[in-house]
Amino acid sequence: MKEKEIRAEGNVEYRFTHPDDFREHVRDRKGRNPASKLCSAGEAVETFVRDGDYIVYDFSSLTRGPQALVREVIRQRRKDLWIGAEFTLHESSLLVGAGCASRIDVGFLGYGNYIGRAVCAGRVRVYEWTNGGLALRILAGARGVPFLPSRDLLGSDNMKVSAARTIEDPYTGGPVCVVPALNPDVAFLHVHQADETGNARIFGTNLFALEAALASFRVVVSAEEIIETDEFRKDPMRTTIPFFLVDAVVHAPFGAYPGAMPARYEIDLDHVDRLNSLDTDERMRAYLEENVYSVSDHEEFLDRRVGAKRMRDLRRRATIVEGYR
Amino acid sequence: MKEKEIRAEGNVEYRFTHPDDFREHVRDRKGRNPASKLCSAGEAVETFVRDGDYIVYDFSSLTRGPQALVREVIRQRRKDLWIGAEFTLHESSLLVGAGCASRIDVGFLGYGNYIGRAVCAGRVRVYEWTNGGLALRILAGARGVPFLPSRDLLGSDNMKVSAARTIEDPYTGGPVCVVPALNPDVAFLHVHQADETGNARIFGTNLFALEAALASFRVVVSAEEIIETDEFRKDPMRTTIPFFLVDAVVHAPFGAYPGAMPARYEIDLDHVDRLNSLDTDERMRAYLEENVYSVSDHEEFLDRRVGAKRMRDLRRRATIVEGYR
Amino acid sequence: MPRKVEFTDTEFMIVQGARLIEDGKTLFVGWGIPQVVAMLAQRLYVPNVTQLFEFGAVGPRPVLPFVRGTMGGPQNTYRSLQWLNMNWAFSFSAAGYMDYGMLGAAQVDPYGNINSTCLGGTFEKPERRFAGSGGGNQVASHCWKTIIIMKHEGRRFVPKLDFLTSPGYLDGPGAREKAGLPRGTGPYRVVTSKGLFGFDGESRRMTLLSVLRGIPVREVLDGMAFRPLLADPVGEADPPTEEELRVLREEIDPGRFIIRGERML
Amino acid sequence: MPRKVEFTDTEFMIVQGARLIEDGKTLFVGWGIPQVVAMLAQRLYVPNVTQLFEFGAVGPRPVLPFVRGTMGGPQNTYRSLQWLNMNWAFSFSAAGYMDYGMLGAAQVDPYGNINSTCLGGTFEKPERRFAGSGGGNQVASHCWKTIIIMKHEGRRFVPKLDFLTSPGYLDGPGAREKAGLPRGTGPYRVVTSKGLFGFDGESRRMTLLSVLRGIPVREVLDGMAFRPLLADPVGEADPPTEEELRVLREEIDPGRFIIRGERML
Repeated sequence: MKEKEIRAEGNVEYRFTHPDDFREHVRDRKGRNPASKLCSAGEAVETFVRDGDYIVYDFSSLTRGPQALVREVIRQRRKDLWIGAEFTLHESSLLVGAGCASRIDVGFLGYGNYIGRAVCAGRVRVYEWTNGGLALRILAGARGVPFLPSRDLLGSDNMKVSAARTIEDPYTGGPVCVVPALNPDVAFLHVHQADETGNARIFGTNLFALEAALASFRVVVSAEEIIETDEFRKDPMRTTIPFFLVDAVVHAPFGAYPGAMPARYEIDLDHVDRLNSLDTDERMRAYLEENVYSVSDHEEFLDRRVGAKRMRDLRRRATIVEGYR
Repeated sequence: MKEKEIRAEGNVEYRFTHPDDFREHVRDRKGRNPASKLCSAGEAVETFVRDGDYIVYDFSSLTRGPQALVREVIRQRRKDLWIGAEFTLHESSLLVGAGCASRIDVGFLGYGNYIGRAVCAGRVRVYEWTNGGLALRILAGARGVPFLPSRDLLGSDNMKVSAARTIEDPYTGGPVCVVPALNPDVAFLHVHQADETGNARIFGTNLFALEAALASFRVVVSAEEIIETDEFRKDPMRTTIPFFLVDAVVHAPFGAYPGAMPARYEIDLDHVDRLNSLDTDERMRAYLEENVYSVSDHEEFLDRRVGAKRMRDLRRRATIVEGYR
Repeated sequence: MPRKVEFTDTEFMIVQGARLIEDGKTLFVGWGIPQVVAMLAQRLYVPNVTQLFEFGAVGPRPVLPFVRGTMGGPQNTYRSLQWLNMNWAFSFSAAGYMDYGMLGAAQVDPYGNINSTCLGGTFEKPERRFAGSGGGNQVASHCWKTIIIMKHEGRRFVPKLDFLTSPGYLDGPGAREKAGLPRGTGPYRVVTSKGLFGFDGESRRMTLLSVLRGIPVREVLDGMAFRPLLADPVGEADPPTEEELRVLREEIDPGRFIIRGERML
Repeated sequence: MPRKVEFTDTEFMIVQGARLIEDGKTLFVGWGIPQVVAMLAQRLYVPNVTQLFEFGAVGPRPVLPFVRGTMGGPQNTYRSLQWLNMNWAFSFSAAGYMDYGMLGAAQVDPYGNINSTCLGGTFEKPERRFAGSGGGNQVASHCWKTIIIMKHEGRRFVPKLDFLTSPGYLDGPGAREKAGLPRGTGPYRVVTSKGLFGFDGESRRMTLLSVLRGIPVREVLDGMAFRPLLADPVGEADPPTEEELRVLREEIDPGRFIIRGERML
């Protein structure tokens, strides 16, 4: 079984898994028993993230991103990661700057100068799938089909630097774009609430949370709150992800910091401005040393680098709660 | 523009709309202005349902089905309708028995003997897409693509009596099934709550409510309650359908009767048993005369054929409300 | 030594089905008898099974007693973990998350192919018309192990189906994969009111595994229009226990909508 | 007679964009300046426009003042009619429900093709790298009328793009349809800090429609590396009104994160 096939078309590499291979992984390795999957961020990354893995996440660096998990990946010095970068703002910079990531499927590759310069210097390879194309690839992976069609990408240069193809639609005879299914090795999802078995709730919009959970070999959920399973059964419309798609549950309050968690805490703009200003390797190293390597885990980071007072203030500034429940 | 193209492959007719033709209908005929679309069931059917139309609905005859709208279609004696019958239990019997429908895409064609006999007698043509195939066709219509692929139907006789086809997957080289997009003329959706402009909420599961609303030329929503638009803005996660997909809003309390409306009223099993017992044209005619033709509208039907006491009892029996809000 | 108890053929069929499911697995539940099987199994044997209904109820805990004729209603979708829709439900099965699927059938052939569409005549004008696939085709195509549950009646076991609604092993070994169906899937058991069948690992042909204790193998075979393979030896299935019957009759179906049938033993 | 007011090139650009949108229509809003344009338009001119963000916010009413750097946060998705996800958002546009799309660009060519990916060098090692398409390709592919909004700088108007990120009319009349893009779609206007462009109905080439009152046409053309067609006559665009500026400066962007720029007039 070739779980992690990397294919190439011309200069373009792309990750592809035959649906049958993914299905067999699901059959043999995903647990449908509602056991506790609670562990620390360190344990989750140790167990479920390997060198060379393809990683996706939801939502963005600024809103509900899995920042605690990304910092843990850097702390554990994973190598040669491939990022499916839908809204990658600072994660890409940090993961490339820390030497963890070598390939990025774009997406939206913002912002700050660091990542742009890394691309220009050839320190990271990029492929252009566009946001819609990546979301569609993950939907294909989630639906167990090898591809899905769309009517975009056509006519653009993205088709030359991705493995999207044009085929003849069997019903109209016209050209349609197809993209190959994507089954990431790892999906990181930071959520508002989860239970120990992995049932999870996101409040607000998402990119492709359920799609990514279905499509990924390993799913790590980090959650602001751990709640009882019974709460999910009382309100099934609020469930975003059912437990049997999930491999690990990490209780990570302030797990999206320095981004915002809607209705829980606001973005720390001072910290984000510092991230935006990381334009040299020297500054990058200093940032990583201070915020990642010099602290042993997320909790120590919160205690020593953020602090209760700032967390209190950020919580207080999250004044919009309507709809997030 | 061929809005309503009926294609044939061998003996198999199927409904197909080029995505460009559907898009132009949306551009020119769907209103994005949040004006009131409130009207009576009679007006909605008069304006939006035509002879020869292809109709889909959600959910089933027994749960949250658009029964008031179906009865109005019969009352207005539409002809030659084509039904996309995902969970058609009594609707098919009634629509065929009343001479309104001549073709059914199946789906699940239950139950009672009437509809089975009508098929055997050749009084209605049926095509077999399966539930998954029909849901996928509507998803394709909603996504603006001419087809979608899947890994079912393959090897079955459904492929001989539908226009599903096998193509070679461009990424694995293996066979996959494709089904053509379906853009129904009309979608009937009975919902818990709607505002006058068409924003709508369904509580509980659905078949393809949002897909059908996106994919259909004309969308008629009937609602147990009419609420203020502001309520939708306070809780955007609860919205099932946004207003600009909707053409008409009908305030129809007990609109799913004799089926159940989850958390509002229970199924009327006595009435359903009568529906199940309609096995001859004579009984069918008597049922239709009593429950459709002899009453001028849904409200008169409720007053004279159901009655406040029965409605009160059915409401009282809807004791499960958890999660439906 | 157990007392002899009276039960119906339907009760035995349901009980056999319920004994097949593993705990901590997922079960795609078809309309009708499979609903009752799932209830009995979860109540007695597999508390941590996760049921899935095709219209998007994930992990429901149906209210007992069973409410007839309303699979999608609040009673049957009670206390679900998640409420979604049909395209999501079939994504779960297509992506490999569903261990078991359970379906009824009007006809079944030696390769476990299912007809639930029509009998006799032509497809356009059959002699009898049934509900059709519903989501049965998807369940039989996608789930790892499909369980077919049906009364043991001669006209149901046929060498050739009048219509192939949901795929078994099609025309033999490798045929599913060749057709493009997911690898490693297929019919697992056929549960009837008289016995239990599996499928031979090589020939993929239906194989009689066991019969209800006290019923001669010959009687089971006489009720079939083709001859299945026979396990060596053909086992004996225990009749329903008193506890199984009590739960079925008192908790699940006191109205006897489902469990009525021919009396046995 | 209106008094002369001072404003920035960015303010003029935003105001021009806001004046283009029709009320009672849908608008697919890109990241950054388009967000502010949509806010101003909805506040002053088109109360019943329905905004759509690519991550699934349908009909949001963003909180004023504008909060920078967090399009997906509670402020910008406030009071949406519906919260969905990305695959649904692009279904709305693909199925034809989005009247207008509004996007920024690093480069644009005479056919309204957009580059927002990279400049110079090769794709693998460019001289400058931008964010890439994001959802821009989908917006430009699907929406009925795409509006491009960008500063009027010479290096941005080029005869040939370094990378074609989001499709305009590709290489001319009929090319979009031939490529398989939805019929009848394409770039509608290019809004800059000095003027407004459309596209010729036959040749599909960019056409200067109007310039900011007081700016010579020549100055606008000098800022471009290709020569657009000229409307006959080229019109004059009104500078921002006091009310437009007041709303922009006091209600929408008091922190001047977006509206700062070169001073004009």
